[in-house]
Amino acid sequence: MQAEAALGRVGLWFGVLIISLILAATARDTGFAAHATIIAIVAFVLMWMSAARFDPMKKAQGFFRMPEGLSRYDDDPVRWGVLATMFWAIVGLLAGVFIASQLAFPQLNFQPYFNFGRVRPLHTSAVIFAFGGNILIASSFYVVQRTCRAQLAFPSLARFVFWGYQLFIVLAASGYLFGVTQSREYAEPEWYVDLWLTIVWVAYLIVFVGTLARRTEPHIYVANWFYLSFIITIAMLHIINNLAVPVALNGSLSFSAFAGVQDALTQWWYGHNAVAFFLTVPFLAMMYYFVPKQAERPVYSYRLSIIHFWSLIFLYIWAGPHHLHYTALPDWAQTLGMVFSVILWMPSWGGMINGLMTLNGAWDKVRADPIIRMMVMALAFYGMATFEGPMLSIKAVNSLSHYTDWTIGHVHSGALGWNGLISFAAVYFLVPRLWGRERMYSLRMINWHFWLATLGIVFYAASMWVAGITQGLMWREYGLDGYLVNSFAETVAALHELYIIRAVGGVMYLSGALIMGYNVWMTIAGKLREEAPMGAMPDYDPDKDRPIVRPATPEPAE
Amino acid sequence: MINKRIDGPTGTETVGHEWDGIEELDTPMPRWWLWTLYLTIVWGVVYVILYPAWPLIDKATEGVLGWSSRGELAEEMSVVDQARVTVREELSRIPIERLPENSGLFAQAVAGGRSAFQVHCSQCHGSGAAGSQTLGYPNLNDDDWLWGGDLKAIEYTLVNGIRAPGVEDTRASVMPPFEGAFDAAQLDALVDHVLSLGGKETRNPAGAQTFQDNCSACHGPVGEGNRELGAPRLNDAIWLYGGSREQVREQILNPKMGRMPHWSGRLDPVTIKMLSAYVWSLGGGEEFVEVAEDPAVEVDEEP
Amino acid sequence: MGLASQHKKLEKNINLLAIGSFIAVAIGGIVEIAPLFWIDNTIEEVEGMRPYTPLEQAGRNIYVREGCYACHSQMIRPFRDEVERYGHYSLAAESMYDHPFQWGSKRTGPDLARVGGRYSDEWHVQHLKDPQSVVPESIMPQYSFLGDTPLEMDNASDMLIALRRVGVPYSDRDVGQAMADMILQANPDSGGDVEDFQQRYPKVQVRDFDGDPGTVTEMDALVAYLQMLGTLVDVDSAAAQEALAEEKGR
Amino acid sequence: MKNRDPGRASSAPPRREGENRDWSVVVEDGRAKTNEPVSGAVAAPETTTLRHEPHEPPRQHLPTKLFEKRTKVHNKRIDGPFRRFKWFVMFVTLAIYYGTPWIRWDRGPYAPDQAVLVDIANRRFYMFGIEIWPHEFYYVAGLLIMAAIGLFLVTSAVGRAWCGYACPQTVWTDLFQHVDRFVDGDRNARIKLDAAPLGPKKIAKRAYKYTIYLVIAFWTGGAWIMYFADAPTLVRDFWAGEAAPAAYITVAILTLTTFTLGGFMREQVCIYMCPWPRIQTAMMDEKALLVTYKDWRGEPRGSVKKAKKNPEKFGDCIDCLQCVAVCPTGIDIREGPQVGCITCALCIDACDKVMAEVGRPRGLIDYATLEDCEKEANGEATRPPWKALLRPRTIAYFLIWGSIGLAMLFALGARSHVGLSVLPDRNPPYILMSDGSVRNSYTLKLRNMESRPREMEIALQGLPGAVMWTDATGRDAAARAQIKAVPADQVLAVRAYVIAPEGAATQEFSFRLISRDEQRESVETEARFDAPGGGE
Repeated sequence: MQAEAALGRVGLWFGVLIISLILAATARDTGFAAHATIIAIVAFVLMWMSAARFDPMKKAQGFFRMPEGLSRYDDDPVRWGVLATMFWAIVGLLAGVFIASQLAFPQLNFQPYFNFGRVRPLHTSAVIFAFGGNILIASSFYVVQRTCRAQLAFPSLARFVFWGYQLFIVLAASGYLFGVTQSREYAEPEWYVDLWLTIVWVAYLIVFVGTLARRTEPHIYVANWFYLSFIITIAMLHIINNLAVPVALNGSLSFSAFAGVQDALTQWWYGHNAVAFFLTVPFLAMMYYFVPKQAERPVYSYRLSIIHFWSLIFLYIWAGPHHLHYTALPDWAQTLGMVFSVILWMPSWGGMINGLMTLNGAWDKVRADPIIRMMVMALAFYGMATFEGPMLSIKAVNSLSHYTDWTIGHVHSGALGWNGLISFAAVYFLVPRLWGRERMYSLRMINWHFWLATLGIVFYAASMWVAGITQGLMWREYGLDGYLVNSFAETVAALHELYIIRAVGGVMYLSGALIMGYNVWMTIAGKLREEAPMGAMPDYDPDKDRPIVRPATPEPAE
Repeated sequence: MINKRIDGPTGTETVGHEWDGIEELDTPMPRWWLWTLYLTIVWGVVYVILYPAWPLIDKATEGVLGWSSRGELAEEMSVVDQARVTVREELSRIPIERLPENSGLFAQAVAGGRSAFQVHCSQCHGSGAAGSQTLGYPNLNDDDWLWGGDLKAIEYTLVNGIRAPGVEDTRASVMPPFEGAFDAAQLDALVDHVLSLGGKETRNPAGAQTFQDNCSACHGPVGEGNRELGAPRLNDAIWLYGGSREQVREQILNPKMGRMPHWSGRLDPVTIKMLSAYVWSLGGGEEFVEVAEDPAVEVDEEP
Repeated sequence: MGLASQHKKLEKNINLLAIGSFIAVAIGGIVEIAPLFWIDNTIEEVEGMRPYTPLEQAGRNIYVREGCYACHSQMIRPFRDEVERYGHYSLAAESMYDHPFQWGSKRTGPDLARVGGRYSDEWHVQHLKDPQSVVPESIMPQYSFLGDTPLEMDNASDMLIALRRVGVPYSDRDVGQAMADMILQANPDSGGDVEDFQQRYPKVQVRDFDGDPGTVTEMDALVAYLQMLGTLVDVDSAAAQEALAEEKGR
Repeated sequence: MKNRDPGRASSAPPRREGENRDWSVVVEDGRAKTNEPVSGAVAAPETTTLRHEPHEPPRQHLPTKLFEKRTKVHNKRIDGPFRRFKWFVMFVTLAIYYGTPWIRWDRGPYAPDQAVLVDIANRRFYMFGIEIWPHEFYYVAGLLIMAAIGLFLVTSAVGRAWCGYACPQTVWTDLFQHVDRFVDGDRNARIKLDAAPLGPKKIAKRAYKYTIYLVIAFWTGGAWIMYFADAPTLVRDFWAGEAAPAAYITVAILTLTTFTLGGFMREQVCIYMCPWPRIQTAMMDEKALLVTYKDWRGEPRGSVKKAKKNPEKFGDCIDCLQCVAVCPTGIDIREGPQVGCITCALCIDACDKVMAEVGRPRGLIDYATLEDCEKEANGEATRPPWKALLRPRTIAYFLIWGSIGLAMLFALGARSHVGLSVLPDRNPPYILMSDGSVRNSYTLKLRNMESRPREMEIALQGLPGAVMWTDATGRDAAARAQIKAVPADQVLAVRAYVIAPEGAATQEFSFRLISRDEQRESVETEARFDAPGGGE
């Protein structure tokens, strides 16, 4: 039986290998050929694994010192997810520093593969989908098990979700460098990569819903509402925005199903809700689990969470047209986009209030616990970004800010401040628990990370805000004679210093992440740095993770 | 019995569930939060009544204010145009040759001319007024003028056009086709001579004779051209239809003769003035010389 | 107990919760996007729009491939400064054959919606090869490899077929002639029927764009695309201006 | 499902059937546990993780109100060193805010004489001797970064001192609270008045109070716009109804926000809305000074009477609640650090006063670091609070802050007051002239950043044999250099035509701008000369 099954698997992978080799040979463009080759390599490795009974996973798990076997929860995919998060965070931030430097020093463009236009989507996708996506998948698997007191449903499907998602990232990222792109911001991967992601995403939905269905709690915890609506909505957005007709089945080029104005609104309906349902809703889910856990305090307000959850997801989806203010999109759609964006202000802040007020009674911890400190800072930036967002969506403001670096600064104060810091906090929370360590290797290093990140954001946000205003004002500057004062090239030259400051901020933020990488690595290696204690940060006690499986050595029955 | 579901530090009741050690308080929402939410909703309702907002069957609601982004621009531009009315009035009064004396007005005229040029002239002369050698549209940036390069001459050309059918005062000249007039050797020699005028070839005496007999009447003995007749200058570096042997020969045998529409009646005199100023300002404009004045060129007030 | 106890039903039932949140997120999109497909005034009625020639479309694909949209918008907003800097504001009709749209979201470089005809071909070629040589302040990357890369023309017909599937009205003749049209547009002396080509694609600019008539390069395609941008519709005609400004309910 | 504990499955009753069950005791993991819900906030953290059986516990009386009414703060008058410091800061900041636009600064006849002016119409920013142009807006980025790092510095040294003393929200709230006290009387009188039914007297008092609110709010809004135009002129125009609509709108909005935020929202802004408190809280560590109630000294609380009877049993806190009464945000500092505490230290004043009255040492509530508190609680020696200011972090911040500031000052001092930008014509890039020479056209922008007209010489550097002329001179005046008069504080756009003799190749050269005055400031800008044949 075993041999036959193995043989079947070998055959399956051999088939995939042959097909991808044929596709690589007949491909119409290099990007597609490269992708087919990547898949062929993956298939070959899998075939070899099946045939030789060689288990690189086991080796890798040994290398990363992952605890063996099933513990009380199925945490293996979470561990891989945390490692992937770390890896992609550094890759994505590095790409960001690189393109920021290109804008300050255009000599850093290396044509054709490392020109700004090709690396920029690599940066955005790497931080949003690779870094953000991995921490979301990992944390959702972690949180849903614990808040449902159930093990993951369909363990092998969960592993498929993780590895399939990594394949998606590799295909997407390499594709950009080869010029395989749909040019839809934050949805750049081409049709076949989109199809693959759809499969992975449906599997993710099945695992998540399956686990919810297995819960031994009568109520679904609020974090899981957020995760669930995130998975459902992203599926909807992804499928509709990526409807396209490929030119050929062996080529990467495709044309989107919609054109012009309809295409624009579909894209920004997607694009804005990538912010909403990828970078806000599920990160709020993380907040709803990790903040009360780390603070050991109850969530501030149950009824606020109900109101703000439903109003948030209902209102957010309308906000897309504010990316198209004063364009050829009909005025009525712009009005709707603006009005709903402004109404969104309070529902967004509901999450911030619920997060911060959860710390009532535990504010002293902020001084002593660098993880809580990171969470508080993340929530502060969330609050600022969700105030700035509605403000930028007001047409009068938008007419100045649109097309400028103000938008870039806004996005990054949200992304670096909110998404970045809350993810880092979650990783610091998770690593000792997942690897069964007493605490992180060094708490002082977390503190360093915190300060570097905060300072980096200050440099970034300040310079981009000023750059945006400078651009906006210079573009519309009229002289006394009633004619425009500045040529476009002059407005570019005016931003040079600000672009350098931005790059410096990016380097700071990246170096924080590198310190984190080292800290995580040493924690996994089982080391503890000897250092002056930071205060009352609780060490991790595995016994506090409530079992659903009886421990290996059962207590004597009474 | 006291209520045990009160959280110590905050004194607030908990909801009663617990997930992995997390409980929820049942704190009522902050009043200001809810009121601000209501306020934004009320504002939103008012806004969608005032402005176009809701899609219907064949159009969207128009909004009570009747506002549209394009209408707003049209209003703003009409205000700008209003402000420019005085400039136009001044322009209509000043004779064109005296325009450069008033530098402020001249700058306005050039700016207005630039935008008119993009609309009416760039189709042939190109948006940078560089023309096209292959199509025979002259470059307006250089200092070589077929019909004169001072402000008045430029304006005259604009008003009356070149070889414009049905226009009495249009600029007109004819170069006869010499197809069959010369044998091959003669033609070669002539081409040599013509090119030598601009220093491109060595002199060719035979060609010089042919030139003297057939061409110098219009183009002048040394090929200096004649603006009265619209005969181009041949002893310079600029060739309207190209300066290669082949192109010069082709032009002798089957001359191309460009046309330009007349703009009187299509454009108002002020716009024509502005266009003239713009073309003149491109760098090749010539000083107006009083002697060259031709009484027939009084066309300023023509509609 | 109102709200809280009602909500408990949703909290206990995963199907209700999932369906409820799906309905909540579906409404906004339906109200905003769907009407764009049926309200007629969404796309203005203008004359002159035509599908891209195969060469222009190929140039457009290069524009997309290189991620130009990351720095250049193609959407002039109805503001005085933009109209005076870039030309008449963009109309929805002008991107009706854009699969995908390229309106952009950031102007690290200037708007390109009406860049067609503004600069000479030579300028474009030089600028693409080495932007800083013509605009010293520029921070644009270099694209000299475009001039060395022959344009991939084999899939020209397939490209037009795919576009026809998503609604671009190419005729059978357009599709059949696609590759020949590409060569013809970049090299009018190559011996094709220029007049027929110009008839099928009005206002098309036929010439060698990159100063190298021998081969059709990616540079040819990209410059052909750039030189066409914004030149098709006569938006400045007074009648069009007035109608656009007075339209309500759009 | 094979992992499910069989023993547990049998002992636990089927779920979703809870009505008839006794929920008080539950057997889990083989142990009987109480099923009374426990809070995560109780003193013993281990109870947090003691899990109860999932169930719906009996609900008692959950409040049905949708939102929580704000409990109004009636802070009591207090005097003491911190209050006097607060008075001082309030006076200084308000004086700066209201007064600055009226300071004059002579810049000569071509520039405004207002010391601080944001001249949006002309896109200049004046601050005493400094004038910033739009292309120098990056100084503002520097200022923003300095402000942020300054906040880091202040926070790491003295905690939320910004919140307690200098934040506009605090200053105006304080001002409005003084108005409350002035109109309605001190704490008790106000509590009584609030509780009283709405009668003619209350209406009159309210109207009086709100009028004062409005006047302050209006004055605040009015002062703001003075920064954007010549103040005396603007005041005249404003009252004559001739000011720009934006001025009236701005004043209206600021009046409204000041009225609401200062008169009504007050501490709620700090607790819920403002990001600074959270950022500052996150920035503090065990070495930051903040207002602390020393519970090891104060607890257990007991009145003076009780303590007399039983001196051993009670701490220093006599539970007089003076610290709560004076608090402008209405918190009880004895509950420990909290986001509502803006560290204004009024409770220190109140407590010190009471301690003096009852004859106990001052400082039951005091500025202290967490570290020192722990030491003090353990009976170890502590340092005076000011020593907490000097530590590596504060010094590092100060150095970063100071060096950015110095760098900016240096840049401002050393910057050139002339500028030149060169924009070549792109279409066509060059013109062949009839004599075979080649012409390029450029738009030059000559920037004069002095408040007086200056004569400047613009000259060609490099490009042998070339000459230039401008749109104002004509080709006859072609030369290697041209002279232009640039108006005060303006940019002069000049079309320059550069002509190089036949055969000139494409090459780099530069324009040089020199001011023809005693400064002889000069600036050189690179440009490119295009010629037929191009060249890479």
